[in-house]
This record gives sequence, C-alpha cells and structure tokens, in this order.
Amino acid sequence: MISAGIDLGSGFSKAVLYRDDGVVLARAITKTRADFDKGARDVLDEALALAKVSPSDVAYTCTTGLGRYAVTFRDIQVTEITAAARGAWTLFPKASFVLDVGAQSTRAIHLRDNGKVKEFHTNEKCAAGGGAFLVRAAKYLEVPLDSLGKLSVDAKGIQPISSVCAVLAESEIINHVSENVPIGDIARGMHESMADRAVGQLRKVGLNGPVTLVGGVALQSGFVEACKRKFAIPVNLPEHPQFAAALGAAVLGMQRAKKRMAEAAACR
Amino acid sequence: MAEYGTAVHEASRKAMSAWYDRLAAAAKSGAPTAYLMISGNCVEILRAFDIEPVFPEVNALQLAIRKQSLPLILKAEEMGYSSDNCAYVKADAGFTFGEGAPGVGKIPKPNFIVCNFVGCNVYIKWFEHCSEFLGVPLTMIDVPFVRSDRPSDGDVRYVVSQLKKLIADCEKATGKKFDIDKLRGICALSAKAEDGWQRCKDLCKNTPSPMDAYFDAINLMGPINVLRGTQDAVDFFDVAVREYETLVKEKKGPIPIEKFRIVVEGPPPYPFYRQFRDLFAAWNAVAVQSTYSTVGGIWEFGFRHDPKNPLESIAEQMLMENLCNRSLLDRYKQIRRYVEEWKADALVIHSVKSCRLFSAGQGDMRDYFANELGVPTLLVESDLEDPRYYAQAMMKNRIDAFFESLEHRKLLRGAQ
Amino acid sequence: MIYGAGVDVGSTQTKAVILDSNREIVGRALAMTGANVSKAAEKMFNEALASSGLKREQIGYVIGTGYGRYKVTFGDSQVTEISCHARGAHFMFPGTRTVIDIGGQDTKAIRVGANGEVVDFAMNDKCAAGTGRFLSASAEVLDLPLEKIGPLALEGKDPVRLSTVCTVFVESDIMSYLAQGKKVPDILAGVHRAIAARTMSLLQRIGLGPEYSMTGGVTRNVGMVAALEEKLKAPLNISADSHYMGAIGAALFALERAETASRGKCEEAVLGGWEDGLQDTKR
Amino acid sequence: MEISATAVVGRTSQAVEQAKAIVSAGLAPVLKRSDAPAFGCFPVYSPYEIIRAAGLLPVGLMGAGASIDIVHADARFQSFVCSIAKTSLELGLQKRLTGMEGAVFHSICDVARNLASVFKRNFPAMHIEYIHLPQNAAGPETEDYLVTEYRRVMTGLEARTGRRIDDAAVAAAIREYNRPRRLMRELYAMRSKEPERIGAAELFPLVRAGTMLPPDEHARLLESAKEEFVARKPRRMDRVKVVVEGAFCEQPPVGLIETLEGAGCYVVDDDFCAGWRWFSTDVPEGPDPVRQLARAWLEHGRASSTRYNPDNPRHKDLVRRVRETGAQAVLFMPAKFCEPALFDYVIFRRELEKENIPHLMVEFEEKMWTFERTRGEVETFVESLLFD
Ligand SMILES: Nc1ncnc2c1ncn2[C@@H]1O[C@H](COP(=O)(O)OP(=O)(O)O)[C@@H](O)[C@H]1O
Ligand SMILES: Nc1ncnc2c1ncn2[C@@H]1O[C@H](COP(=O)(O)OP(=O)(O)O)[C@@H](O)[C@H]1O
Ligand code: SF4
Ligand code: SF4
Ligand code: SF4
Repeated sequence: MISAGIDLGSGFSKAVLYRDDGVVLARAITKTRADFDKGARDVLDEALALAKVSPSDVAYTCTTGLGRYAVTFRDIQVTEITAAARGAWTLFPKASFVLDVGAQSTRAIHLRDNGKVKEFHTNEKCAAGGGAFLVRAAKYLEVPLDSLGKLSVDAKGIQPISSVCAVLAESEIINHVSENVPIGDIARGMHESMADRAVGQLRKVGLNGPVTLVGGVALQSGFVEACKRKFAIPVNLPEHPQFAAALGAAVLGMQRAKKRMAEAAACR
Repeated sequence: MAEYGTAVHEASRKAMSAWYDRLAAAAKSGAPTAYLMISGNCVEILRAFDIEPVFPEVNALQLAIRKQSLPLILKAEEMGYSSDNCAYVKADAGFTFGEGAPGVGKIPKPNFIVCNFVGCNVYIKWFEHCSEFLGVPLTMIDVPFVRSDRPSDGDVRYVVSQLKKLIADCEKATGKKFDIDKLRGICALSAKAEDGWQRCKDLCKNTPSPMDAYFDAINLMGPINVLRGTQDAVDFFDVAVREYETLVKEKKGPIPIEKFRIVVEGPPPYPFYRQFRDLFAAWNAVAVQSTYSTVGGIWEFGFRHDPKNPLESIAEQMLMENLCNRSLLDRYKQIRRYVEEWKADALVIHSVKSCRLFSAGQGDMRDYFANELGVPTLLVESDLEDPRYYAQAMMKNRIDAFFESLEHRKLLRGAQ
Repeated sequence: MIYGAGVDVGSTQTKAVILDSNREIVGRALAMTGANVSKAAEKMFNEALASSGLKREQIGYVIGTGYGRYKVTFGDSQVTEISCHARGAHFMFPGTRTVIDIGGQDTKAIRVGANGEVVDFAMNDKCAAGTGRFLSASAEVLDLPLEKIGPLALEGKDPVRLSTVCTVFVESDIMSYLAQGKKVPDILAGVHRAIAARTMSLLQRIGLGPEYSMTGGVTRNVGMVAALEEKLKAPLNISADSHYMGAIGAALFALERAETASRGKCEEAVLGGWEDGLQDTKR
Repeated sequence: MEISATAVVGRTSQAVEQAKAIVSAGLAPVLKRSDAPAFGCFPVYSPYEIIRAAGLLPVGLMGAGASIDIVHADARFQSFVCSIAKTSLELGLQKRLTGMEGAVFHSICDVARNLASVFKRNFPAMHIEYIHLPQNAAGPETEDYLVTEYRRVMTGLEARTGRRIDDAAVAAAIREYNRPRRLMRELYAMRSKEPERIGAAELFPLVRAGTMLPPDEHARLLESAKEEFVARKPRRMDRVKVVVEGAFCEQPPVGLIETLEGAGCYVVDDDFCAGWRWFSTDVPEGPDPVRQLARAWLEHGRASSTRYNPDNPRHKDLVRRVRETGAQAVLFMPAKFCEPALFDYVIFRRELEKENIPHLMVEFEEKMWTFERTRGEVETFVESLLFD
C-alpha cells in the first residue's frame, strides 16, 4: 500500500510517496504557486513519475502546510507542526525536540516519547529568523542560495547583525558589503543570529534533549553548525530535511489508510 | 562625567550590607525570617519579634543593578511566566525557584510569608507562587485600596484585625510573647528616621538641590523601607541630613551647574541605571523630587508612626501614607505639589512595562500635566528589570529631543 | 547676510539645505544615502553650496541631523531629527500640531506645541513595516517605478486586505493577489491603506490633533497622502519642500545659532545653555 | 475531518440569533432604554443586585472589541495594556457612553484600578465607584468589612439617584437575578453532559446578552433557548472535550470560539463572563440581604484569577472541573497582556502536568479578526490527542 504526503509551504511545495514497509519511493519539490490545488497535483504527479506508480495506487493522501485545505483531492489534512513532528520522529525516534525553519515561519516542537506533539512555539508574521530572509540576503550578497551554508562554515571571522528586522538587517548587510566585509563573515553573522532566535524558541518549549533540524533552512550547513554551537545539545540532521513535513504527512496518511482497511474488514 | 558617590552613598551601602550579613547569618543559624513587600510594609511588627525581614523586591533590584537579571528572567519564562509579566517577579522566581545567582548574599528560606497587599495585585501572585514553590505558609494582609480622601474607620479596623492575626502568627513562629512596649519603642525609632527623610527631601527645594531626589534617593530608600525601626536607620539619616545641609550651605549639587529641575515619575531602569542617569546629566538636569522614592512611604508631607497607638498608625501608613495604595488621581496631586513646591521646570515619566501599578494610564497623566497644567512633560518607556526593553539610542533620541525643545523655549524667552 | 545649513542624513536619502537670514532656501541637494554615509553627507552639502553659489566660509553654522547625523563630521553640531522635523514643519505651517514623518526605514509621529517645540513623539524604528521601504518593496514586486504607485493606488476601487504588514512578506502577499487576478490599482490601494492604518496606530499613541503636517520622502506619494487624509478625516499640510523638512529644520536651528553668535556676548549669556545642549548631544 | 462551525450543532437557534444580535448591537441600544438608566460594570464581578436595587440597570462595561477604532485611548494607556481597558475608555472618549449613569470598577488588577481613576478624571458627569473586594477570604473580620463596603456603595448610589435603597429592594433584586443564574447553571450542566447539544459559540452569546439585559428579559431568552436545545437530536462527533480557562475579563470574539470548535474541540466548561455567573448556587433569599450577598461572595463565589482564596485554590478548582466534566484537556485562553491570567498559567501548568492533563495556551484579543494562527495551533493540539 502507498500513501502520499504533500507539504504546501509558503516557499516550496513538496511531495513524498511512502510504502507501508516504511520505504520512501520518491520525493518531488517545486516552488509554491498561488493555485495550491494545481501545484499539489503537479508535484504529486512528478513524484509518481519518479516512482513509476500510477495515481490509482495511492491509497491515501494527506496534505499539510498553509495550503492544506485548498487541495481538493486530499483524504485528510494535518498542520505543519503535526506533520514535521511526525516526520522528524520517524527519522530520529529518540530526539524529543524538533526545529523546523521554513521560508516564512520557524517552529520549535517538544515531542512525547510516542512522537506526539507535547508543546510547540511558532514564529510567523515576521520574516526575521525565517528562510525568506536568507533568500533575499543571498541576492544582496550576489551568491547562489545553496552556497551560503558553505561560505559561512568556511568563514574566518564573524560579522554580527544587530537589527532584528529582516529588512533593516538587509541595509546593514549592504553597508557591510560596501565596507568589504568578507561575504562568509556576513553569512555566518546571519546564521548565528537565526540560531540565537531558534534557541530562544526551543527554550520556550523546555529544551533539554537532542534536537532534529528540519525545513529547508537546515540545508544550510552554516545554520546547522551555528545551531550546534548554540544549543550545546546533540543535533540530528536528516538527509532530506526539507521533506520532513511531507514525510510526516505521508506516515500519518498511512496510519489512517491502515485503520480504514481494518474497519472495512471488520464490517465484512 | 560627574561621580555620583557621596558619604551618604557609602553610609547607605554599609547599613544595607550589614542587613544582608544578618540575613546570611540567619540562613546559617535558622533564626526566624519572613518575606515582606516594600510598599506600605509593617516591618515594625516583625521587628517586635526580632524576625529579620526579607524583601524579594530588593533582591530583584540587586539582580538588575548587577546586570544578572536576564538569564533569570529567561529561566522564569521557561517555567511558564509570560513575557508580559512583571520582570521583578520573574527575576526573583528564576533566582529563588532555581539555583540562585552569584553575588547576592545568601538569602534564607523564610519561616513564613507576609503578603502586605498594598496596592499592587502582582504582590498576591508573587507571594502565592513563593508559598507554593517554597512550601512556606502565607499570611495575607488585605489592605483596602484608598477609595475616598481618607481610609474609613472600617478600613482601619479591618487592617488592625489582620495585624493582630499576624501578631498571633509571629508568636507561634517564634514562641515569643508579644510586647506592646517594644513595638512602641520601634515605632519611635521609625518616626525619628522619618524625620530625617522629610528633612532630606525638604533640602531639595534649594537651588541647586543638594541631591538628585531620583537617582540618589535609592540611598535613602533602603534604610527607610528595610531598616525602619532600627537605630541603624536613625544614624544613617543623621549622616545624610548633615551632608546635605553642608552641600546646601556650599551651594553644591550632584552636578556642577544645575540647569533643569525635573520631577521624575516611575521606577528607574535598574539594568542601565548609570547610562540612564548620564542622559540627564548631559543636559545638567537634576531631579528635585520623585514619586518612586515614596513607594514604601510618603514621609515628606508629615506622617509619622505613632508610639502612642502603634497598630493604628501602622495600619494608617499601609492604607494611606504610601504611593502604591493611592489612586492615580492622588498621584497626580502628589506630583503637582512636587512640581510647584520644589520649583521644577518639567516632569519626566519613565514608563516601565513590568509595573502596571505605575505605568497603566501614564498617558493620561501626561495629558493632564502637559495639556491641562502646561508642565513640559516627557514620557519614555523601558523597564525596571528586563534589559531587553531598554534601547539606549531611542532613549537618548527622546531625551535629547525633549531638552532641545526646553532649550528652545529658553531661547524664545530670551529673545523676547 | 548670514547663512545656516542643515544636512539630514536619512537611512535612505540624504538632504542638504542652505537658508539665508530671510529664511529663504538658497541652496538644496538630495541623493540616495548609499553605503558610505559620511561621504554622502559631505557630497550633498557641497552640492547645496554649489547650487547656492556660496563659499564654505560664508556659512555661519552647519547642523547635522537624521540617523547619520554623527557622520556629519564637517558640521558644527547635531540635533535630533525629531526636533528638526517639528521645527521645519512649524516654520512652514505655523498651525502645525501634529507632524507625520514617513521616511525610508522609520515612521515618526510628533506632537508639537504652539512654538514648534516637541511635546511628544512616537517612533517606529525597529520594524520596517509601514515605512517608505514597504512602499518601495511593493513597487519592486509589481515592477513599477516608485513615482507611479501613488497615482495608481488612487485608481483602486475595492482595495485588497493585506494579510501581513511585514515588508518581506508583503511581496508574496501581492504575488498571490496577482495570481487571484486582482487588479494592480486595488492591490496598491490595499498597500497604501495598510500603511495608513499602521501610521494611525502610531499617531494614536501621541494623541491626534490638527493641523497635521506630513514630512519626509513619502510626501511625494499622492496615494499615501490621500490614504492618510482619509483615515485622519482631515487635510495634510504638504509643500514641494516637505521632503526636505528635516534639513530645513536643521538649517533653521543653524541660522538661529549663527545669528545669535553674530549678535555677540550680551545675549550669548541668555543662550549660553543652548550651546551646552548642542555640545552635549555630541557625546 | 474538516468541520465548519455551523456543523457543530445540527440547526441554528432563534434565541441564539437573538442573543448574537443583542451582543453585536453593543451598548448603544442599552443606553437608550427608558425603563432604567444603565450603570456600567467593569469585569469581573459586581454586586449587581445593589445597583439594581438603586433603580439602575447594571450592564457590562466590557470593551468594544473590533467595533471601535481607537483614536485617543492608545495615547492614555501604553501598548502593553490589555485591549478591554482601552476600548472601554475609547467608548467614553468618543462620547459613546452618554446616558450611562456611572461605572464601577474592582480590585481585580492594577490596570482596572488605574482605569477607574482615568474614568473619574475624563468623565466627571459619571458616578465612578471603586469596590475593593477583599483578597483575604480567611480574615477574621472579612465578612463585616465586605458588608460595610457594600453599604458604602449604597450610600454613594443613594446620593446620586436621590432614592433610598432599602433591604426589601435588595432582596427583590436577589430574587430577580437568581432566575437567570439558575438557568445559566442548567445550560452549562446540559452542555458539559452533551456538548453536541449546545455549541460553545451559542452559549457564549446567550450568556453575554445577559450583560446587556434586565434579569427577567435575560431569563426569558435563556428559557426559550433551553427549549430549542432540548428539542435537538444531535450527533456526537470525534472531538476533544476541553475546559477553556482564562477569558474571565476581556471577552473573545465569537469567531474565535467558533474556530476552537471548528478545529475539533467540544468546550465542556469555560469562564467567559465569569462575573455574571459568579455563584455556584442561588444567593440565599433570607433576611439581611446585603450580608447574604457578602457571604455568598465569600462562600459560593467561583475561584478566579482575580481573587485570592486559600480555601479554594484556583489550580485545584480547575482540575476538579476537568474531572467533573470529563474533559480530556485544558485550553488556557488568556487575553493578551492580562496579568492575573498570565501569572496563574505558571501554577495551572504545574498542576496540570502533575495531574497529567494535556493543556494548550492560546492568547486572544477582543479585537482580533483573523483566527488562522489560533486555528493551526488548536488543530495541532487536537491532532496530538486524536492521532496514534
Ligand atoms: N537549496 C537550498 N539551499 C539552501 N537553502 C535553501 C535551499 N532551498 C531552500 N532553502 C531555504 O529553505 C527555505 C524554504 O524552506 P521550506 O521548508 O521549503 O519552507 P516552507 O515549507 O515554508 O515552504 C528557503 O526560504 C531557503 O531559505
Ligand atoms: N519621487 C518619489 N515618489 C514616491 N515616493 C518617494 C519618492 N522619493 C522618495 N520616496 C519615498 O521616500 C522614502 C525616503 O524618504 P526619506 O524621508 O528620504 O527617508 P529617510 O529620511 O529615512 O532617508 C523612500 O523609501 C520612498 O518610499
Ligand atoms: S518588517 Fe522586519 S520586523 Fe517587521 S515584521 Fe517584517 S521582518 Fe519583522
Ligand atoms: S508590578 Fe510593580 S509594584 Fe508590583 S511587583 Fe511588579 S514592580 Fe513591584
Ligand atoms: S483583562 Fe486582565 S489585565 Fe485587563 S483589566 Fe481585565 S483582568 Fe485586568
């Protein structure tokens, strides 16, 4: 049996195909478009093509992310937090804390042993500390997004960013660039300040155990390193952090699918 | 920049550290101690039983001045305290309900908690939490808020009845018999210190004012609120009065030239005490009166503890003779007297997020003084304990802009 | 003739103005502040000089203001932009009681007294929401020149309700509205409304009261002016010079300073304090 | 499992619609009433009977939510002060309280206390009363104190209205208010037993309407609502039963309560409009009615974050209510910046953890208009309890 998890994030739409033996058959990702329903359909088709399975083989589809309700062909929807938590827990059952840094929001989650959400803290409405900020910063620094991480890891020094506001931080960054501060140092400064904010959020949910980093920003080694330095607590990094929520949705979908079959069997 | 330290400062420091030493000693020996709040407190009764008072507010203040408050506040917020709760409580909670911070002398666990509910509703929560977390019994003294010009006889009766209950609790805790004459003696000492307080405040009517009645007043607040009813307090105020009288004779003040006389409302930003003070000193502005200095008690208008009927006068002080249990409108009256009798040029309102007792409605206060009375009024916001709410650049901006406009008025007056 | 100069080094644009003793603007200059703040300040001052045809020695006193005022190293002293905007607005529109300055990265609401003194003010400088920056960001997404968005907003019939005030997120917000087929004028009208609403909440903190004068670069944006006037239910005092208001206020202070200095000792005594004040702000 | 708020209860109810209309109309119609001049009661609890006995109509002075644009109040109260204080003041500053004889405030928090002063200065035409409700229920002379306090208030009202308040009048008022009191108790009991029968977003307006009506009219409204509810044949859904705590003073918008239900909650108990449902029993109709009122406050008054009562600690009381209603979780829902509520969260949380009761804290503001964020948080919480 196969379930599909679709995460319609503010930045990217991600799809995961999941088989009941716990194998991930395919992952697909595209930029999120205004038409959530179509976007979800497309990214799912892409995954289906990769996995060479037909739509009819998908027993259950679970959506998450801010577009979760807009998907007409879903069987159920769950919130990003539930999904990210379940995804992270599936990958690292021992980690009791999850940090999900996406394009527009960062979420700190505290898990129970059974992977259920115990407590969580989200930061929305303000771009400070979100991934979108890094995308723009990369633009100003005139480097590709996926090189930011390495740049900051290799940096000799660090250029602290004083502004909390993402926008004001940008003007700060521009000044630093014009004063020929090495790009790596600036990148590191950004990652440090994001990590700072992250610790704050994790503390609010009682940080006292290993943390699993998920969300697209976890693709940036510089941010991950900064977190390791700040948390002073073991940090897990999945191979595909950006797909954690989609995976979690697929896993939860699989559960419902099984439950449904069991019920159907019971009726007969 | 001028050095603010004086003999008074030194004497105050001595007297207060002696008190901290006694607390440390009590922590070892297990001698009886009790928690108490500053505003309108009944320390005299505890002293009648030789119970050493512990003031969590003073601990919070110490933590802030030593710049140790933030980690403790964060710790408290992990415990569930909100970022919008009074940070005085949070710093103390992070400190007392946790391991404790370095630097502050060992604070004993109290034998019991006396919640003198005088004005601030947060007091109740604070001491309830202490009682809950430390497992120490709480004696509530419910002091009716002043709802008319004077507290009614019923109010006094109600408070006295609770003071008697407190006395019974003290007898239980110490095994000592209550001695009314000892209490009379203590009240007499209180009254002496209160005389000294009034004298110091009155001297500030001189130009230049011998002390900054806001920033230097904390030197006086420790002794009057914590050590009241002891010979130490009386001796301290002798030193203070002597020093300020000499300064008045020599026409000296805390800064070289006194250019602006201000009245300050609201608690100071303790984590940035010095920086904040310098912003005013830079404009040669001196505080000649402050409301914050009267949170514990208002002595400059003549009230004294009365050895003849101690309990009633203690009750009256708790009900009426302190800033916290008076209405906002009474505070307007108090400030107005300050501005007029102390000949001030302007009113500065420091609005602290933590303390809604002080800050809630200060915008209306500003409206009253600026628009109705035409007193130049500045309102600045930060906090008395939480460094996160203090923005030096913003603060300087506001204060500079304010004094720039005061200067501008002078300029215009001069031009005419 | 005595001359005073004011240099307003803003976060986005730097403005310089030179006044003669008739309070006439005899020289002015404006340009992007850019990365090198002190250079921009010097450059604008010199351009203003050039445009006035005066020599440096003829300028009796130079005052720097704006967030980069301490970088005006060639000046005689600094005054906060709050005092300057109040002073300038009161000079141009003596009835002014409330000044609204929407700049590039901050918004200020200032209440002024009958003599143009600052009675109270509120400022939003931690968050770029609802500042000129918000407008330029919107202009970028829609890739329109800044000058166009104001007029376009006026054509908006039913303004959209933005789901965010964040200057970063407004872009994705606008994108999604475009995708939903909303008309650009309606979107822009929504944007301007959002800022007007935010500005109002700032004004509310100091209390509203006519006359209202608007200063800063956003005065050039007719859409913003209209949106604010609608919210205020009152007209805004605006002139072609409003963008320069900070610099004008600084120049006025400078002129006063220069004049009193030239009038010599006797009044110097009266004004002795004035100098201390200015000196001290240098610290 | 997508549920819209209306799906919560089978069909809509006449009485509820009526209540919603009354609530959304605000104070304006109340202030126009000819039968009795309105007297504002700031939350939480007021001795309504005494005000009623003075020939006045006690009405809730409970802010104005999104229905008012703040123009002046933000200049009087800083950004970190709760909304109800500001919107209540704004009503006055915009002359929307004209016709209100006066208002009473209580010793519930520092904000309310200072607000009383600001009212007094800005609205000299109003009779502003401040009641210090005792914070020491266990005190030796507390009952006497409270009686004296109520008597003081009566003298003040007599001077204002020029009409004596005799005990008979107070006794009559007690009888009047016992009626809606009893009905509200019944409806709450009915709902905690069968939450599918009465939606939280229905009960809320029914109760709140009482803050704008004379007791008899309110009673009639509640009776007709009760009939409609009894007639329903509802279907129980797969939902989480929760107790909502913390919204005792500033009141949430109905939309928020609908959101809670839409996100998968059955609210089985709450403390909305706490002051108007203060007593766990009727107020005894015996002799010396003023003393009866005082005693009732001390002995049958509900546990509240605005009152210290060692005999019935709030955190224990919360757990008790969770157990009694068979709730699975607690939604702690304080108004933003509400200090009494926010402080209690520490104690509540500690107790709930001890008792192993899942809990979620969601702050609200009376003037909020988008509920997406809250919805997401509550959904997550519900999911964490439902999925396995
Ligand atoms: N290839 C990449 N390299 C580095 N960072 C990336 C990369 N792709 C995405 N990101 C970061 O991740 C963010 C998007 O993460 P995501 O979890 O998809 O957000 P959402 O789920 O809200 O759409 C982007 O804003 C960007 O900062
Ligand atoms: N010609 C114009 N049309 C519309 N808006 C303009 C124009 N020129 C400047 N602005 C607005 O003014 C802002 C800069 O204003 P300014 O007062 O100079 O800011 P600051 O003083 O902080 O540098 C810009 O962000 C832009 O939004
Ligand atoms: S403008 Fe800056 S501070 Fe304001 S919400 Fe956006 S990112 Fe946050
Ligand atoms: S609110 Fe003010 S008075 Fe009350 S405890 Fe806090 S700081 Fe003290
Ligand atoms: S909402 Fe809370 S803080 Fe505000 S008035 Fe009511 S009890 Fe006080």
